[in-house]
Amino acid sequence: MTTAELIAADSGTTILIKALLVFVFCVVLTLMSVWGERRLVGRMQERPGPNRVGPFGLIQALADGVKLALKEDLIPAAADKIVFILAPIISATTCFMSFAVIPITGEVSLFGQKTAMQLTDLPVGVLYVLAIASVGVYGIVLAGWSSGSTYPLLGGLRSSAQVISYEVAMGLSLVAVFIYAGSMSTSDIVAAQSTWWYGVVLFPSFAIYAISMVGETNRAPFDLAEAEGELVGGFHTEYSSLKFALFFLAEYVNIIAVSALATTLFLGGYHAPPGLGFTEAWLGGWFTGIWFFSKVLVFFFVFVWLRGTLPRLRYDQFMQFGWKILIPVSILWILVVATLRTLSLEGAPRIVVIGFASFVVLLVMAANIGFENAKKKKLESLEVEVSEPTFAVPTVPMNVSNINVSQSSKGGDHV
Amino acid sequence: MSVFDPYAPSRDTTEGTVYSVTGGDWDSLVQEIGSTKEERVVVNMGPQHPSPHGVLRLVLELEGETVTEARAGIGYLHTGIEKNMEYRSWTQGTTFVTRMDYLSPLFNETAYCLAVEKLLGITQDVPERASVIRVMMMELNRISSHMVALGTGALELGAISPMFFAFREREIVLDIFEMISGLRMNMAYVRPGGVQQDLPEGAIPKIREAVKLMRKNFKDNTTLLVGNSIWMKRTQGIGYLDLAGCTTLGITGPVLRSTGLPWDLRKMQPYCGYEDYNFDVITADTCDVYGRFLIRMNELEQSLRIIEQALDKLEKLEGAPVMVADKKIAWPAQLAMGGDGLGNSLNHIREIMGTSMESLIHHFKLVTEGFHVPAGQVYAAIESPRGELGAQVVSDGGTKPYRMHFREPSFNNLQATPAMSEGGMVADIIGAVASIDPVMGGVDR
Amino acid sequence: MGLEEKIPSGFVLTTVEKLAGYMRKNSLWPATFGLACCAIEMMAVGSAAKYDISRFGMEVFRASPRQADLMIVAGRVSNKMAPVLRQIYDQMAAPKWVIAMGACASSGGMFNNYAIVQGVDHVVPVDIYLPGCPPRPEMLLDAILKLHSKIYDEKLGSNRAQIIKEVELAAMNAKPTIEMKGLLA
Amino acid sequence: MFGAKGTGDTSGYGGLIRTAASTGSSERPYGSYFDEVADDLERAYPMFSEAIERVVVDRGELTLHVKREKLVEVSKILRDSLKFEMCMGVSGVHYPTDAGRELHAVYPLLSLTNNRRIRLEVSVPDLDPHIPSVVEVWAGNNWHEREVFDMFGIIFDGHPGLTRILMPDDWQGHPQRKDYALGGIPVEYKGATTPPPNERRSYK
Repeated sequence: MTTAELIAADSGTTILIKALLVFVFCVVLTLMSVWGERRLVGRMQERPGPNRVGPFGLIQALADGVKLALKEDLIPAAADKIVFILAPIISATTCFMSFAVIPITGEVSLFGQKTAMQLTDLPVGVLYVLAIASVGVYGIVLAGWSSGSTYPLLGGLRSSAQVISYEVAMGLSLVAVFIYAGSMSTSDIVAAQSTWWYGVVLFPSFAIYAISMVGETNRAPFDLAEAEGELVGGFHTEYSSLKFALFFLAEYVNIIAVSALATTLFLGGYHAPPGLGFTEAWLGGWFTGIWFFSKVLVFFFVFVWLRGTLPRLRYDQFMQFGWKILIPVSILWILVVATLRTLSLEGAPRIVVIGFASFVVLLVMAANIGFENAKKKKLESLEVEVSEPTFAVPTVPMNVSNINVSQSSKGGDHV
Repeated sequence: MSVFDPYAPSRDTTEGTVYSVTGGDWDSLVQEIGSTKEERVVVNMGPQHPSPHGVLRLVLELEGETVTEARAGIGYLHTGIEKNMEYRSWTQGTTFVTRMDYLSPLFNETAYCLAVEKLLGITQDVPERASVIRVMMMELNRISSHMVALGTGALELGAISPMFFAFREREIVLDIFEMISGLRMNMAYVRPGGVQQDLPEGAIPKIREAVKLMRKNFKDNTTLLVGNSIWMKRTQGIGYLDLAGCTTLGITGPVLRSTGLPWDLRKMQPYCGYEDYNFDVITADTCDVYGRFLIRMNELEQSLRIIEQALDKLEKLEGAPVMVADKKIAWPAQLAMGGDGLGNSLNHIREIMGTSMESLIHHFKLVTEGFHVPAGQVYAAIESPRGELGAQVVSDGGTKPYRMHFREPSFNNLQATPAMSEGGMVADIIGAVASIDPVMGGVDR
Repeated sequence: MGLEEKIPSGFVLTTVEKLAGYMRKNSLWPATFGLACCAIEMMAVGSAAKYDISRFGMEVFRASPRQADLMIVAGRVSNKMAPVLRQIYDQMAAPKWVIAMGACASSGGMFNNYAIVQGVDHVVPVDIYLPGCPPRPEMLLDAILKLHSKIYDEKLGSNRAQIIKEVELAAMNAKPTIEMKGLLA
Repeated sequence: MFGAKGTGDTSGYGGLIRTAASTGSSERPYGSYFDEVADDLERAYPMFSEAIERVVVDRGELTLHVKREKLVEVSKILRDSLKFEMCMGVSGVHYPTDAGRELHAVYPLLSLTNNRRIRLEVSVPDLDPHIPSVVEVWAGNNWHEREVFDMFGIIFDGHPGLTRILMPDDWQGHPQRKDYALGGIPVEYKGATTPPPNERRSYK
């Protein structure tokens, strides 16, 4: 029995319970992840991190949430009131919706009824997630536009451009998965990965997805829409109180959502890692949920790790990266995958498939070398044109022992 | 405004029209400006903004993300230190100057004291041990100052961790300052004629240990930033300012050295005995933010070299005086902790109270009135972490400065902001300003 | 600042007060308001592992005043900066608190001259005055902890109105400073 | 012994009588590289004796007192012929007792090529505080001149945008002149007041 059929048999109560569980799961995971992020970043910077509120500071995020809820709610005079209020609501609701199609466990029994922890199974589940994510971005864009001040406006503009370009890359990276799985339903894709994870088979797709999911969620090093150094708070500069809390919530739920999607599409979903398949029957199938969690948490850790390590990209560099690298590479990769898939489906001999694959690898290497050479040449030919100044520029008489650090190795006299 | 208006006159300059506004003529003025200019996005960064170091205000005119015009507004931290010093004695002056550029207090003090000593004509009489201590303290200070520059610079470009590693190093240096002077910042440790007090017992081995530790730790930030392709992309070719630009704008320090000119006053016009130390001037010829950060990173190592040589000298000069011999200038307090945990050395108090009336009078006069400084004016310049820090001092022969003026490197260097950032992106301004490393306390004084 | 203001006084209100106080004190987000020397010590509290303000959940230095609860005025406030300071204070959402960090912010310190505002309490109400020039990071932590206990004991709703009434009455009956002789009498 | 001669000021604050410091002109030879600088300038600028009022060598520093009309010309020569590429700003000094030349502007110059320093000084009367701007020669003097305008009220003619820089735009007066009080507010403490430092003595 496929998951879709399992879920179709759910009674009304089961659906309600599952919906509640998914919601609670999201909220709890968000609270924990806010705390977890601050603790993890703290450890990376050799400091303890929040540890006073509750055991190990566990309810730190809850305190933040309650405090925000108790704060005064400000609406700036220059703001467009309706849109200003609507924006955080759009952000916060849509981020939860994508969880409806994520398969969290395999077959489990819920109060004696056989089901799977997945709210619904759409035949176009992944497309649904992408669509919902795009709607969520409206929250950010509208927030920036309606605040009536320059920083949020710039943040909102950046965000809309960012999401448009990274959604393209993200969508393209998923095409390979669809081709291989032969389906757009999340549960079918998980089922298709029971032997090989797509993260291994379709590694380039996985890498592109992983990069664009960071861009999609506005996280470091792609946190341009917030960019504290330049735009203060970006789109949420003018937000306070509960409305800000909703954005805060949405950001973390989004991280969990894209991580969950990545787990589903590339890391075998709720399936145990290879060799540990026997654990899947434990606890009546609920153990598969633990595998799912652990994979999501690995992604979450990577998110935190990136934030602790990398500076922010500049806006134009970020767009260049998206349009000039991620998207062309995705398209090429889809061509390759489609060809390989067709070849193997048509029953071409194995040698042809391998030959084609190695031909592509060689081609990529050659292109890379050519590209590097071109870059070097470009660097060499790049002469800065300096107009002669009309006044005296000091000539350097100095016999000072100096080290020119931009010319790599050491010079000067170390007496 | 064609008709001359006595209340709001305007004149046209190369920077645009300058209006003098008094009272309630704002409305007419705004109307006039509004009717002539086309619509544009003007972003007002600061004076309270997370990035531009402290209370700097940047007014940016944007076209999309590109900055077409950038103007810096300063004065939000103007403290009137120069004026206030005219009402205090020469010794009290160090207490004020130390609070100017709060990231490099010892440089302010040394520049001021060198100028006062020049006025007094005792430059040659300052004991060698005092000069060596000054050099050591200044180089430690250079490390702590560069650390803040690197940490905040990285933070402004979006990398949070380097900040924490930088402050870890800074704490090591501040601990040494606290051990020597009793204060972490604003220590007023350098005084005209020498330094406030000698190193405490066991200071030298402790500093040696700290130097070793720092040498090991410096790698952390370098590896986090240099070689990180995002950081390189954000810094290379950004904030370009070549030698011609630097000289015409009077820019000194790491920004000047990033054009390849090895101009460092420690080498070119040595003071405090810098000619006796072996070290290299760090330059780069990239003229950009990357080069400036690289210079700062490498100057740390040179500072450690100087500190080690200073420590060797100090060991040889054990027990030597740290204040000029002239009792008319030397602050009479031989500072030491009394039995009550407060105050002055008991021996000193016993002497002035018990044995010598003249000592008491002398102490009283010197502490309340201060010493007289012969009339004249001098300019003393030193190489602070940000460039040439010059103290322009005028004396009228009295016990207080007649006029104090500081030529602050940050004040001057900040003028390069438009030249470095116009035509770039919004995010580049942050990097360019961070590479100048302005400290607003110094800019506004 | 909504429903909790409408609870009638009594057991429920005191419980809500305690809960709100606990949550507020444990999630006190400071606005970045560094001015001078003290700002560097404030940064040290946030950035040096030795002090680490994040233990109290306060590492979330908000760049936007709208999201901040606490303004640490760190350093001397000049006449030119005072209007900006007030504007930022006004932009903060209630409940909000202010720490005047250092001698200059508290009283003008050593700079009694034409440029400096003699104490930031001329511009905004101050909850904690922190002496020192600049105060050590430990002193700032201590001030913050004192503010925490103050926030924890803060009243809500009708209890708060009662206290405000009492304080105002006391202020009305108080002698002007010029008549308070104190030790000099 | 303690230098309190003449004024009889034993208040401990030395604040009774402030006289302007004025060192007389120096005679050749000036010593150090100063003779060479003076020679070079004379050679490059024939109107030397007209433009330079006085040459002062004091404490190892050379000061050229320049007439204000000639300041820009002299500056250009110094920059282009004598290689003083950098001007380290300008600082104002107010000598209220020096009648007819109350306001001084002091320009420290630095030559990177020759590693030399000299100083230019221009003095103007209080009633006509105009000095030609040297921003066209050394662009870096822009803010410095604005600061001197702000603090001393010296008007630099030809400056591209001479406005207040450190004080608020609507500030009255020029705070660092000697006739401007230190300011501040009297501090009140339980009935006793502490006046600002410059008003602490009754001899004012």
